[in-house]
Amino acid sequence: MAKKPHETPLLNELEHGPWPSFVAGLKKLASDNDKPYANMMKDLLGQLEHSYETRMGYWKGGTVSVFGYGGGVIPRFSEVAEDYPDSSEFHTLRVQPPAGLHYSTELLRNMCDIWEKHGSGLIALHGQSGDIMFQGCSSDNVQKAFDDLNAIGMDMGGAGPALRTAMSCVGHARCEQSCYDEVRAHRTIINGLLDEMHRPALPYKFKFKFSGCPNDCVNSIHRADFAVIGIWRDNIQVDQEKVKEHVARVGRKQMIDTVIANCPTRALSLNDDDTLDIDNSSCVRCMHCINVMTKALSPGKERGATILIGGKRSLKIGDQMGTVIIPFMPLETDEDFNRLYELAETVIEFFAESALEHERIGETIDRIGLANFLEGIGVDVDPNMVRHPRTSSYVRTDDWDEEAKKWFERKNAAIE
Amino acid sequence: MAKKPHETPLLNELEHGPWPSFVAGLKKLASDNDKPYANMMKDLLGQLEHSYETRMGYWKGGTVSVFGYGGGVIPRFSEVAEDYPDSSEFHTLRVQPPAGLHYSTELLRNMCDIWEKHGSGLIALHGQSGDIMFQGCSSDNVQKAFDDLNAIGMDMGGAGPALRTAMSCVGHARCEQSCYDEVRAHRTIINGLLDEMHRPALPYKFKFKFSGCPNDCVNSIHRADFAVIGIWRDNIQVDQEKVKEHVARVGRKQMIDTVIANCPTRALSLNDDDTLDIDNSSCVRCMHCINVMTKALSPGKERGATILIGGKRSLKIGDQMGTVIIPFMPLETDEDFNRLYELAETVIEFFAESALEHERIGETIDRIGLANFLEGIGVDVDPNMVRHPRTSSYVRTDDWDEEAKKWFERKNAAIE
Amino acid sequence: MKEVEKPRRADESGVMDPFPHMHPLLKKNYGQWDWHDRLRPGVLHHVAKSGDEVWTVRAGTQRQMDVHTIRKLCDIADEFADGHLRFTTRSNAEFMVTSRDKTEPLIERLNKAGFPVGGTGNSVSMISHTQGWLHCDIPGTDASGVVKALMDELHHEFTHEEMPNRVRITTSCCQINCGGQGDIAINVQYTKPPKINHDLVANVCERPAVVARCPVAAIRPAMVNGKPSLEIDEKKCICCGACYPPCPPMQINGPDSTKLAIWVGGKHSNARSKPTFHKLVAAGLPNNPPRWPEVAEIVKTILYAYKEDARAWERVGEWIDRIGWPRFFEITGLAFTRHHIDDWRGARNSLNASTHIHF
Amino acid sequence: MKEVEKPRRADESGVMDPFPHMHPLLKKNYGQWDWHDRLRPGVLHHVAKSGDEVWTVRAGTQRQMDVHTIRKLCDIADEFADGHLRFTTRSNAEFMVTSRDKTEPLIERLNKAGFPVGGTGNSVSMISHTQGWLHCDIPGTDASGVVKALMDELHHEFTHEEMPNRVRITTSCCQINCGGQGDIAINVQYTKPPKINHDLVANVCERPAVVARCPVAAIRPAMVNGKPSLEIDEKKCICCGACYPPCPPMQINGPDSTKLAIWVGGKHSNARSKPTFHKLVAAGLPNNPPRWPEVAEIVKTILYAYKEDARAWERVGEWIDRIGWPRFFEITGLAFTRHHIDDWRGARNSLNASTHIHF
Ligand code: SRM
Ligand code: SRM
Ligand code: SRM
Ligand code: SRM
Ligand code: SF4
Ligand code: SF4
Ligand code: SF4
Ligand code: SF4
Ligand code: SF4
Ligand code: SF4
Ligand code: SF4
Ligand code: SF4
Repeated sequence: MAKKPHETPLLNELEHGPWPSFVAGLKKLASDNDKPYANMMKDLLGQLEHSYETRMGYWKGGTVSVFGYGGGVIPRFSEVAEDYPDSSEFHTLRVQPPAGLHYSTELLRNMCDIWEKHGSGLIALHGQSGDIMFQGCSSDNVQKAFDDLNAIGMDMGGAGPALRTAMSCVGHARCEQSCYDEVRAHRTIINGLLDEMHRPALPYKFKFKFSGCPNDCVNSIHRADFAVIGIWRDNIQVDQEKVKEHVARVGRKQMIDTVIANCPTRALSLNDDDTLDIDNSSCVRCMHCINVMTKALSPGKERGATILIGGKRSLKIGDQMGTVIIPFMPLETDEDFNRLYELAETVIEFFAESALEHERIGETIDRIGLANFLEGIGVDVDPNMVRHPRTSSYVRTDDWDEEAKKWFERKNAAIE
Repeated sequence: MAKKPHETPLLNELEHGPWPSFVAGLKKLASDNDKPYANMMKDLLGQLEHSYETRMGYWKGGTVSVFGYGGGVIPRFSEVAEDYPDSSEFHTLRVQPPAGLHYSTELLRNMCDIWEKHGSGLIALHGQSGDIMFQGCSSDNVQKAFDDLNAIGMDMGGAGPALRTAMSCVGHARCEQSCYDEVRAHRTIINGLLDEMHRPALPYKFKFKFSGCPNDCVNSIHRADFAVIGIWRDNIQVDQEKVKEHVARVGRKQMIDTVIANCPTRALSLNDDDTLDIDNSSCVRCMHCINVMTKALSPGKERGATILIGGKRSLKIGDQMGTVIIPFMPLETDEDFNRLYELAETVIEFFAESALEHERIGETIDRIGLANFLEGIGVDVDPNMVRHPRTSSYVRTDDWDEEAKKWFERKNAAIE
Repeated sequence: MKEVEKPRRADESGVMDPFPHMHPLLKKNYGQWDWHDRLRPGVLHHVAKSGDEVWTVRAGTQRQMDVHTIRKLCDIADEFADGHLRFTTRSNAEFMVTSRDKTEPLIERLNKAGFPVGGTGNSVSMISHTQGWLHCDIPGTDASGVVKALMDELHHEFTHEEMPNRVRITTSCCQINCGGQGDIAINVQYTKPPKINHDLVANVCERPAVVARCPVAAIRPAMVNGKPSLEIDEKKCICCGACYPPCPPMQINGPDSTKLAIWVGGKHSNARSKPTFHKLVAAGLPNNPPRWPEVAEIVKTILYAYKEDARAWERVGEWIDRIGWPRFFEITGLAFTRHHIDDWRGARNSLNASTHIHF
Repeated sequence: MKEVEKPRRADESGVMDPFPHMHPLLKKNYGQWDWHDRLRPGVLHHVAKSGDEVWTVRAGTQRQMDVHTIRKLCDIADEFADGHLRFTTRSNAEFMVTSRDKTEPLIERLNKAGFPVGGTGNSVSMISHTQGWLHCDIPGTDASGVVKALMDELHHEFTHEEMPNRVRITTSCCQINCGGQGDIAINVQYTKPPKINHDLVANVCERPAVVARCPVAAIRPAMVNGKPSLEIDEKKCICCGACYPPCPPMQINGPDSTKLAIWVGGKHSNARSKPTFHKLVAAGLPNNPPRWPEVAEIVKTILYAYKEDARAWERVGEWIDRIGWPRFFEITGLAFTRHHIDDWRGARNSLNASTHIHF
């Protein structure tokens, strides 16, 4: 006889309403009495209801992994297993999706089949870091599930003090703003550094994120230790006829108020004939005018990426955004992608050697100062790395001339 | 026979050129052989030339004061008196000028006469804090000089850990932007607190500055511990006909680029008929549009001042600007000026009691936090005091509801 | 593992190649798109330089999906979208179709299957989702439930584009904040210092590591009842919860002391203004499952004030920058308190050092 | 005092009442002005609500004035301006005249007497002036000389209004910085830690006070040659000079190690952008009296780049914000170095946490 489901009056209130209900989904799984996961999901619902009643969580961590890998599984053991024995183990496998989160239904169906067999039937698409989270697996089944997933071409993602699963925006696949091939950058870096993901040995977590343009649809500045964001170096491409059409459609006042006055650096001016006067050397590539007039304007032709390092959330020293480390890196040729990879490798090596335990790279930079970090990774200083030069006179400058010489030498080398 | 002047080949190079020359002035004084100061000025020039040669200064401090006062004199004793004996004492008297730096030629001539008699004949108009600096006086003559100056109605300014001489802009006397009576505010506060100036007993210096509007022509936000800056609360006064004239004169594009696009909060929009559309609730009273169109626009009619506390320069913790403590204080009636005075008094009292030795009030605020400072002076929190509310979650909020209650009670009280 | 089998050696294949799974038209025009517009809420229209056109229909999901739901999405993709779909950074499903005519039937089908269509342009998209009581070991509240409860209330704003600009809401189920910054963020805020279960500390926690974690040095090693434990200086403690993950006996959660807070004005994009952090506006809200009505109330108040008052393209934070914080607190009816004034590192930068004042 | 006289008890009269000294027309229209414009460089024209008009002629002075010069100004004021004049915050003299016709003769007279007329509107006004070797006890350089040398070079820019907006230059003769923030600021920058004259410390310095002053805790009490003295950790020392005023044996000045630095973009007004601090652009400049040519060179380079490139109403800092720091360094030919990257408290706020990039 099938195990009796727990009463879940609180959760039931989330079963209805216009938004798709996870409770309905969980209950459906719990009622799949012909499936191996049915009882697990019954108790899972019971424990969750208990949390809703008592407003407390009841999971604790532990150690579970798959053969050859040190990370990728988030182990969960119930603290109230006596009451909910069938979900006493409810581990998650973090698995890397196809870059850009593209799926064939075949792939998705295969995933479902595997998880129906070895897991709970519950899959999160996707975690905030970009993993597929196969949620709810007994210790016994973790290896089996992974083996089957791996057999269809899927590999484990990151957890613990390690390289983490990365994310890239839809970009090149469907977006006209995209300034570099995100899939290539994403796969080049992560696959090259994969060992750091599978065998956690870094001081702490390290995340890459890839956005094709400054709209940053994967939130990389705030949420990636290493953000690769598409940008262009030459002029915005303009079709003045389409600009005029836009002005004709929305009206002059509206055009001025929503576009001209919104340019952060006053790089835009509306000519009396309703064409656009763009001062490209003042433009900071914020994307706004291009976003508003998708037909009339596009990013320039000389494209590449800006690299920012050090984004993270609040733990220990408060939220931090990434800081520009490379204002522009062309990303078109094989060599370009090699250079990107080498930079990633250098930064990871520096991080491995110089960060304190449980310190994110942004915290390291904060501790040692940006200039020392740059020296550590062998990158030259550039004014684009700062909002503005120092306002504090508290600095020792007796080697000023030597430092200045480096700049002039670089400038001269660039000219030659 | 008159004392022979020192050779001053380096200084002589500053005697010519289009800008008025202080060297020419010093030499003139040194050559006034019929005056008591001639020899002093000969040696002063000698010592200064010595500094120009060696690139080092040769004054040291000491203690000199006038009867009944603890401050106002900056004593200077020469470290190279053996070579320049007649300027071995070269003290400065800091004297408070008429508020707004208005002079009758009579007053100036009296000052010259006194200083010719007791001092060096050198007067600086004015010091960076706003004092008249009577520079170059022997210890013997300090009291005499002061007595004579005091007799014509002048009083000593501040020095040391004390209330300092204040400054106010020309404001009401000649400026249409002025939002309060600067002379009255200046004299009310300083004269009320005068004891703190004359008998230094504060933890450190304390400066007031008074600007009639946000153009801040006396640099008060950066350079005053207590800045009083004129502002208005209602709408900008507009003469639309004059706006149209302005647009006609400069052209639409120019008008948009220099005025509309320069408004920091996009409060301005140009109507199609060349009149101005001002969203006063978004306006932050920056003054820009009014500055550009002095005939068409003026500050509103409901006028008063914003108070900022804590500006100072770099010593110890780096430069600091003042922080808004009172967003708006009406300054029209006697009671209004009383309230301003009371606030000044409260802040000075808090400073006297709570600041560490040699700590400016801005440093105190930095040390204890703005919220505690406000509590200390009995001022309620207001969102205009911050650029934005906290971004850090590191705060203990178990008394949130009590704190919120204070706000609602205040709001209700304001309505009643 | 109980049964000892000969383990399979993993194929360390890394990030999966998306091209075999990508819609063929996207693959064909990869990197060659020209412009886009929006047909209606929930439908993007992209035109390639080749002239190819693709319509994308975006539908909301519950993220934490059972296999049946996923298969339902697959059925729809097979029927309308050539057997392909993708997911967005906000867990919405996107179906790409090659003819405009397919969009309406597809939308109908999705709606019938219970998937709201929307989340594009100036709408409120899916709320970012974390783990909560369902899975995490340190949660102060739930995630799936909070998201579901709120999205039920915001259904209209998801399916319509009536906001001044996109609205991106985030949640976090503990103060560690796996959810990101948000136009509006709903985060756990602890209100009490941890209560220490002294019996467990010695066994479970590496004490020096815990001491080192505290950002304000409020934790000291101490002997309690003859056992090595830890001690908290409650006056210093800022209730950040950083000591809890490495040392679960530092119980920071409590059914009544774990509260919710609302933050606004976080922004990731570089469009117009630089990226910003969100700012605290309300705290002390009860952690009230299953529908957290007090939270929903405030979120809606803020959202509708924004909807009514902001101008086209202004994000929530940009709107407030224009109208000023005083007016924000006025029109939302929220209280401004001493806790709104930052006192963490660099707090000075958040003070108003100007006479830029909003009346 | 040598001769002991019965001292006069001071009349503590405080701030002098300006009304008896104010030009009568200003007094009459006090608080009742309507608008103003500028007749020509150096001449303001204010119109009162009463219809009264006043023309103000502004003239440069050397600030450190001998009585003869002051009397010369008085003579001119008596002749043209009803016996009144005022001084500005920048030590310029202002003569108010009640008829436009008087302005030209007055200007002629001032010029003949050696006082340049200008400093109004979008000109370069007088440089803010401090004490230097003439009077201060801690100066690294002179003040009067630096100002004179520079104003000689900037005479044309004082007497003409050819800049995009007003330019306010400041100087400071030691790192304590009595001069303010400036569009361009010329400040002493120490490059070496203090050399301690150990023989004097015990007599002259209160050692704990000196230790407390150091912002980076680089000073320790120490016994040197059996006498109580101080010791500096040179690796920590940031050469701020804070220890020098309370303890002159901490010699921070040296004829070659005391250098000059140029800062740009400080702004006090709230017009358009909020007030800002100036930013370091060049350092290591020789302290080279009597004319400091290396400093003048860089100041002029910056000034002329601004003059040529900035738009109407842009202050120096606002201009650079628009064109970007890379271009600033490019067109001025100055070097950008690791020292330009702030590392003092709150430095993180000065880093570029966005993709707002200037190419
Ligand atoms: C699963 C996930 C939330 C979700 O439901 O989507 C998650 C869940 C946890 N996060 Fe997270 N984080 C997740 C994305 C994030 C993000 C967002 C991102 O990656 O863009 C952040 C903010 C960005 C960042 O990296 O700072 C994030 C910041 C944290 C932190 C704070 C790190 C910091 O330096 O501030 C911790 C605490 C820690 O590492 O000690 C943490 C820790 C955790 C732990 C491991 C809690 C713990 O210490 O046991 C959570 C495990 C929950 C579970 O039971 O599965 N998680 N975490 C996300 C990962 C899924 C995936 O792999 O795709
Ligand atoms: C005379 C004057 C410069 C001038 O030529 O104009 C001046 C001269 C001195 N200042 Fe100043 N300061 C003068 C205005 C300022 C200003 C500008 C202002 O008031 O607007 C500032 C910046 C604003 C501020 O208050 O922070 C200023 C910031 C300092 C500081 C740094 C204070 C700080 O907290 O950062 C010191 C050092 C100290 O107080 O220990 C200082 C100290 C000094 C001393 C007393 C040096 C010393 O410790 O012996 C100088 C005496 C020079 C002398 O021989 O006369 N002076 N000082 C100014 C006062 C004249 C007057 O009374 O009108
Ligand atoms: C599909 C998706 C990328 C992906 O790889 O999954 C995406 C797709 C597009 N984004 Fe985005 N953005 C996506 C997440 C984001 C995010 C991240 C997030 O939501 O957490 C951001 C940053 C939000 C922030 O600042 O906090 C983001 C900020 C933008 C912006 C900047 C808007 C602004 O004014 O600040 C644009 C520009 C625009 O709207 O024209 C943009 C524009 C676009 C365009 C128009 C790009 C294009 O030309 O195709 C795409 C359609 C947008 C639409 O919904 O109308 N996308 N976009 C993501 C959809 C999320 C969702 O389901 O709601
Ligand atoms: C006379 C004086 C006040 C005084 O009490 O002495 C004064 C007088 C006026 N100022 Fe000022 N300002 C005076 C020092 C300042 C200062 C302080 C300083 O120079 O150190 C500032 C702040 C500078 C800064 O931001 O660093 C200052 C920032 C302004 C501004 C804001 C300009 C801006 O765009 O940032 C205005 C508005 C304008 O120019 O229209 C202004 C406007 C004016 C007006 C037009 C006000 C009026 O309507 O009469 C006056 C004539 C200005 C002119 O020169 O064309 N005044 N003004 C000061 C003359 C100094 C000098 O001799 O050069
Ligand atoms: S980040 Fe830019 S390129 Fe990528 S999807 Fe968003 S708008 Fe397109
Ligand atoms: S991209 Fe942004 S900065 Fe550049 S011109 Fe357009 S609106 Fe201005
Ligand atoms: S601060 Fe304002 S009121 Fe005072 S002089 Fe300057 S512009 Fe006029
Ligand atoms: S005063 Fe400043 S903020 Fe107000 S409308 Fe004018 S330009 Fe805008
Ligand atoms: S926010 Fe906290 S509780 Fe929620 S998933 Fe992240 S670590 Fe766990
Ligand atoms: S909650 Fe945070 S502040 Fe309090 S003791 Fe723990 S780590 Fe320290
Ligand atoms: S800047 Fe320094 S040297 Fe110059 S007057 Fe001020 S304290 Fe003296
Ligand atoms: S110069 Fe500054 S940093 Fe160096 S020892 Fe003196 S006070 Fe300390």
